[in-house]
Amino acid sequence: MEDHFIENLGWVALLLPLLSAVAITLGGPFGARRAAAKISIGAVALSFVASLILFLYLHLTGQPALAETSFPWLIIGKYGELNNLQFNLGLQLDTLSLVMMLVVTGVGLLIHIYSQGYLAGDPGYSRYFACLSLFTFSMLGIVLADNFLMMFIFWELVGISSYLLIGFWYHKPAAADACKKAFITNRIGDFGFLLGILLVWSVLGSVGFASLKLEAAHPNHFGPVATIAGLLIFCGAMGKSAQFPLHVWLPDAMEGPTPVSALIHAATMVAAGVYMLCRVYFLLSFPGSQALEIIGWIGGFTALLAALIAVQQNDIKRILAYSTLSQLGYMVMAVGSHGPTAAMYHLTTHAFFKALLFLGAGAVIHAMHHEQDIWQMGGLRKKLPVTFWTFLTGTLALCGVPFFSGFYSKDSILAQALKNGSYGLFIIGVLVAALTTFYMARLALVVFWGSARSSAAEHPHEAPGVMLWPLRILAVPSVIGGLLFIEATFEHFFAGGHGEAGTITWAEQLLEPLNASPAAALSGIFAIMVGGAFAGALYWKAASDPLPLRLGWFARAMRNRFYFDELYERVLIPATHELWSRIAQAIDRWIIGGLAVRGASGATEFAGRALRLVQSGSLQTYAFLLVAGVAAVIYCLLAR
Amino acid sequence: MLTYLIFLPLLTAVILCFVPRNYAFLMRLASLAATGVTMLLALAVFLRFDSAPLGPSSAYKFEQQLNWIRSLGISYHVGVDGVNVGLVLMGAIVAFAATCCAWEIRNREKEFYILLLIMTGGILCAFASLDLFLFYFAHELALVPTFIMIGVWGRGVDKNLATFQITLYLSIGALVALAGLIALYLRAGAQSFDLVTLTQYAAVHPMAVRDQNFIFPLLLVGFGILISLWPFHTWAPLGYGSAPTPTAMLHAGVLKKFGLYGLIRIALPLLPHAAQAWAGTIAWLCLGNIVYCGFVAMRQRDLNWLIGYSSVAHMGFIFLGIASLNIIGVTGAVLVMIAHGFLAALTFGLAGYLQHTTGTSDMDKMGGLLRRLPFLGGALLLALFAGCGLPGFANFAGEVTVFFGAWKQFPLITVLAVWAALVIGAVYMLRAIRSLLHGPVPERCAQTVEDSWPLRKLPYVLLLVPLLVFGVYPRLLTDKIWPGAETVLASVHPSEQPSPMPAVTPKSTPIHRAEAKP
Amino acid sequence: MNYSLISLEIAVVILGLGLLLADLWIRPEQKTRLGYLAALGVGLILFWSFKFSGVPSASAFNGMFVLDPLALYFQRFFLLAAIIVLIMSVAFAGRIATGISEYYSLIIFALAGMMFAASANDLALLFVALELITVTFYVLTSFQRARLASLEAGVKYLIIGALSSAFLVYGIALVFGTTGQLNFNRIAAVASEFADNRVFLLGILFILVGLSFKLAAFPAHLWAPDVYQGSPVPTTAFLAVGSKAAGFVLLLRLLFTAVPAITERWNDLLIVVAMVTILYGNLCAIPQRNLKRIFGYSSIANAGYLLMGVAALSGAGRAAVLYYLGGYLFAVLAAFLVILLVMNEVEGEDISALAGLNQRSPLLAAALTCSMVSLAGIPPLAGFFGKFLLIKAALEQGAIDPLYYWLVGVAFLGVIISISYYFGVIRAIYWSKEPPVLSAIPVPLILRLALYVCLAGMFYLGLFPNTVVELANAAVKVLAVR
Amino acid sequence: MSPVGPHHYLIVSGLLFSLGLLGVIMRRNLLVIYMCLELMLNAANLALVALSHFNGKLDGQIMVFFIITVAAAEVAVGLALIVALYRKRQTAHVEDLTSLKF
Repeated sequence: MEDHFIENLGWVALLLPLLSAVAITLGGPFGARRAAAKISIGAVALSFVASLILFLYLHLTGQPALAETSFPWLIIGKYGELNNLQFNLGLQLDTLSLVMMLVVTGVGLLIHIYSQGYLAGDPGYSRYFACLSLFTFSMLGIVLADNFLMMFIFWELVGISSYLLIGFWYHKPAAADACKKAFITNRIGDFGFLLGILLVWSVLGSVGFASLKLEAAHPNHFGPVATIAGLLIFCGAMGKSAQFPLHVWLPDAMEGPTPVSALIHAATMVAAGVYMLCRVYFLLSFPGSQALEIIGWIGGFTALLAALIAVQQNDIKRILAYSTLSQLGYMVMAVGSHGPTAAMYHLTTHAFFKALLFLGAGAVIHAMHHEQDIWQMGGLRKKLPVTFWTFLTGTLALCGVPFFSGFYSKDSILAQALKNGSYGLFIIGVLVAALTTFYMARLALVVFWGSARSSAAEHPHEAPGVMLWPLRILAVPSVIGGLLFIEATFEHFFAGGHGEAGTITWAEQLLEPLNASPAAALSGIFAIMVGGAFAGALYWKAASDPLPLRLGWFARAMRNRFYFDELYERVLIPATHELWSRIAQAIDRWIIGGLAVRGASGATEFAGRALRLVQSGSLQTYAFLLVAGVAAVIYCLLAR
Repeated sequence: MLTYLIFLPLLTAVILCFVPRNYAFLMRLASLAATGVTMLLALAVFLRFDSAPLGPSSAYKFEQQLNWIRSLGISYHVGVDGVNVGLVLMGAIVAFAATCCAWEIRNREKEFYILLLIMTGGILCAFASLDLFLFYFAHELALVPTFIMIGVWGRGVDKNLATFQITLYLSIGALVALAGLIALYLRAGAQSFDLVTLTQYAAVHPMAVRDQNFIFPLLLVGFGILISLWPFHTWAPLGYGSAPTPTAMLHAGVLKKFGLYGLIRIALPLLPHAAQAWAGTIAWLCLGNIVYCGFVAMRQRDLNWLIGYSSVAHMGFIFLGIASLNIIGVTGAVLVMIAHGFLAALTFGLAGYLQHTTGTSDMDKMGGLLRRLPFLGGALLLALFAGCGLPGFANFAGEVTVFFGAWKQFPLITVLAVWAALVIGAVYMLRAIRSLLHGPVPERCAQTVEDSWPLRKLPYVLLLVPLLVFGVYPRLLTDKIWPGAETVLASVHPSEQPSPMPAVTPKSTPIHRAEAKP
Repeated sequence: MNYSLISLEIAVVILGLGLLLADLWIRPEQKTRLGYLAALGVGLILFWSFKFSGVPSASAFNGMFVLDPLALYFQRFFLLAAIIVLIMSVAFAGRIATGISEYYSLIIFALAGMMFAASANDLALLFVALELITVTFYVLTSFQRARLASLEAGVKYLIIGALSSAFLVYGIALVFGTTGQLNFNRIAAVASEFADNRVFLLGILFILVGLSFKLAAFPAHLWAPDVYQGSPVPTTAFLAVGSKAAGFVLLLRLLFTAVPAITERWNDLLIVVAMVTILYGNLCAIPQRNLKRIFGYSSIANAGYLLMGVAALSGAGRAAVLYYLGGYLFAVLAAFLVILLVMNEVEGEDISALAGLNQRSPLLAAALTCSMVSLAGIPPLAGFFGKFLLIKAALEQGAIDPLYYWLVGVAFLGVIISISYYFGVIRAIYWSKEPPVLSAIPVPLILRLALYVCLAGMFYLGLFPNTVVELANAAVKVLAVR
Repeated sequence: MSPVGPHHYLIVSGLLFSLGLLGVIMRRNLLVIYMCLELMLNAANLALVALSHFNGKLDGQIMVFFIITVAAAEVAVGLALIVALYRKRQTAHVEDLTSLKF
């Protein structure tokens, strides 16, 4: 009885948000529209509770994972025959997925609550919550999926809910363009992902994670294609987690409402790529596979690139967006250096503090009457105290200041890079840490210190309680996230349940980085100090950005995102799709439609018009032609 | 039961001939009633259909056979198996939805409804028929009203050209296919047009490979034209752009699948060697649909043309599934056929409504309609999502199945097809959403309001529901389809066939007067 | 000798003479009605003809005349055609200045010629029957003496007809000269001796040229459009249906009873002739705007299709010819009925005269549409099944001679082209610019009945072809036996 | 000098036939054309009579009677037609008969 309850609880947690989305959409006539927020919050809260119960159950019983519950979604052919295909929908309830679930529903719950204040009075209020619920559902689906296909299904659904939410204010052309860009960029990643799934399926004969794990134990099966399959699957993550070269959509996605940016484009959805990489880590780390190496470098490059760009952005949300990109690159880099634990660790803490930062930014924007340029702000420290303090907490956590959560997770990654011998990645990591501190300090200094640079900044109004409480709550894990044994939990999981968990104490945990890998920890702290010092020197009470004058073209390149968008829009897309579609259209119109189709019919008609000139009306022509015809027949038949 | 299903619309059409033209309302009502009851009957057939085989002699349910032209071995023979039961259901639902959408027809209603009903009957008969001649006959019966409807009730400046082109083009296709069917009849040597007899006869006396290789291209080209296989596709966007809404819905949704169904039902089991020999060619040609037409669709500025090209592009997936010649691919192909039937009908229905409301189909002239028309815009949004293969819609299930089926046979082609499905499809569908539904509301659309009559929404809901239901739980279809697909493919891969067919001499099929009850 | 064998023909001739006599006593204003009487008489003869079904084949006049299922099939065909043409003539009477009763009786005499042609089994009877048809048609075509077009059509028909008669006669002379026989069966008995005799072959060829004039097939096809256009409508209708069918029955008998071996040797000739005929008729019709002229070209094209069945050299092909003619009868007569009625209202034979027809008379519009659809070979009407049978017959031979595939290809091309111009007619009916005046066209009851008969025939043949197919199969058996 | 055989008759009749044919094609006057047609028919008659003689059968000669009769009928109708045309158009030239064309 209890087992059934627990088994089904996963489904309940998954389906509740879907129910909420459906109820809000279809229940319009029954008042569901007005109650949208309550339905949606209720659903996600119940999901959170269910996840919590599941997590505790798992933790207390000490099982590595709950028994899978799955049912066939599509069956073709008899089982065991050559051409058979079976896709299941099933839930994988293990530590990895449950922690992720807790993050998704927990952070999600707070952001739902926050949104209630942020979106109050918007005409699309109920639509917003329906989409948010749909997103939660899809995200939970990715987290819980026990096979590739189910993950792909929810992967796509996440894409579409993100599309809907970015384009929430669809009447704004910028938002409408941004959501389109986001979805298509994601689709490019999904293309690789699906191919990867096909490849894995054709080699290993299954798409279920559990059976793949068993199949992959035979190296000769998978060996030859391991690298390519790994990279194809990574394409999916590249899209969702906005890794170079598919990173361009994420900053534009900030056109959506700020809570959406917080939930989807900072805390959860973009982390799905990293989560997926960790989920299928056993395939990526297959002996002989080069995939992880490449993944690590792509992650590192993304982290560096995004951090550089963030230095010269002026839009508060864009800075945070590039910061997210950079941190995602960090996580991917961690996976690439054989450290899924570190990646998941950073993912978790990052979810807390980045959500906090975005919500804080949202509060600032709210206070500034939707002004997002940081150079129009200034001196908000006094006027928005709660926002300021919580934002500061988030900033410190993001920079990795010791004893904030970010310190531990970031250190974990750097240590992993060292341990793995990836010194190049380690150097990048340190550099990025310095840059992170630099741009975050720049942001905080310009926004909260100094003097007000616009009239809006002189009279801001603090957000309502419904928006501030989530900030306060999120601040807590941002600070203490490093002490929650998250790393140990994941380590335990990735070691296949063999490692020892929970043997260290709080105090050990507090100083763990310094003990475990002092080199990494010290270089991290050094990077923070350098970055902070530079930022302080440049931006303390600055009225305008001094950097462009000092760096010249390099600053311009950073401000213009190293011209990647321009490159894609002016060169890559025209050279691939635009050009080909023009060619295809021309061929279709002139060659197939014109030359072949109209040409054939025109030629026939011309033949008709020409031939009927024979019918001249002259009797003797007819007689002559008759005789000529007879003569021709006689010649053919008899004269030869 | 199938016979009722087929003849209900046809008989209603005949009766309507004798109703004076003033009673337009009565005609609309009668047509709605006829197609509605047909839909319910089809639903009953679908629900009562049980894919377990009845016995070795026949794989078909609800079978009925009556002599028609004895001297040629032609009979009225209908029946369903897993491959066509879903198609019959889809056809009936689309027919009802199309009849609902016919409210926009305001002149010569009598003729319109008569033609619509004939088309419906013909379509259902074509999909249920188990006789090559009946199959072709019924298809033509459904095709001819299309031409007339486009000609008389069509819209747009290109109407005359479109009517002319679609008539000639499709006639060519139909004739070539007819030649193929006749050649098949002659070469098979069974002296029968009956599919069951032919299949059983072919199991014992396989046709010479040379003959197969001669007949298969005829069928491929003939059916290919009907399905708008690249490069025979140019009629489709032009024709659909000019067709009245119900016609476009029925033709693009259902009738067009005739050729594909013909390939699966006739070409694969009866011409197995040729099917294997030609599979590679088909797979390459289907890229023309999937990739090339996708590219062309990206450049369309007219909604009808865009949908037309996207519909052509979707045909490619079905071809790919068929070309893979395995049970996964063929099942996927049938699934896409059904899904695309609903989808095409839905998109053309909505596009027709939009054009009716805004007076244009130029996407550049519209915008922000999601705000002005919440229901319609929402439905269009969902339809376009379904069109770019979003999970949750039946199209996704079908396309993914096709990819899985084709991957092992044609990896390179599948890669390109996946690219087209995921990226190119998304590009043009989202472009349409961006132009139509998103963005600011232009002057011209500022006054458009949605029709408040809830019944107007019925057809769209009716088409969306199966898309979603089959998308969420595709086993409702696939569990029925794959045993049928297995039978169809039995002769293509004889090694996988469990037991040889019993030897049957021609013309010895018993004539079932009573319906076989499942 | 059993005179009952030719009782049908005798009855027809008596009917014709009776009409001429009746003309003397009937008041001028009532003469128009004589047509109905004539139709009634022909109807009675048609009814009577069913007495002969099932009677075994028999011959009279020393084998010159045969009465077999083939002959009966065609005789009924001609009788039916004549009834409808007579009804048409009554409606057309207003356009004929004088001598309407002669017009009727000429139709009856032409009918008699066709009836004899159906039974002719001898070159002499073939000649006489053909000339009976041809000479009456000289008059029928030029009957509207006030119209120059009618006269011109008459003269053209006359000259080309006489020219092909000359070929026919000369051919007969050559055949007779070499074999010494006129009877088909007896020619068949000795034909193998002359298989390589060029004079004999030339004779056969000349006879075929003479027949091709009746068929409106290559090489003697050029007259058809002009004559169809110029003649009075009922004449055109009868020319299109009766005269062509008479040519075919003679062709079938000649080719398959008298010289089957040579026919087989010449199948390439037949195929090429069929191809040229199909292409010529269809291509020239594309830009055509004159309704009657379209039918002239369409008649050529249909002769080509029918020749396909002949060229197939099989029982199935010959049966297909018979079946196709049946469908052709209804379609063409229905079309001419409509054209006749429309032209009574609108001056001019241009296709634009049909504008708005569906509002002026839905029945006429529907009938003409059905006729076009049937002629284009689209289900569910008779024309489709006819073409189906013809193509099937030709494809069947494809394994022997690949030229048949080309023939089928050309036939398909022809069908496609023909759809385009038939379609043009339908387009003119339904969606051309509306004419300024839209008065309803009255359709007299009896014409309405005739239209219904034609429509029913088209649908019946299209939907339930079994009976007629079996009838045709039985009819052509006589050709194979001998 | 060899006796007159069937070939000679055939050659003469063939010449007559060709002569008539040429006349039909080349002469412009309807009446002349019509006379040429009669010439062609008579060529056939000549051949029939001669060959009938050489075959020793009467069938051909009977056929000639048929042909003469039919030709008479044809002439009757044809001349009437040409006269009617002449009345209408005041011409008997074929070039003038081209109102029906294309």
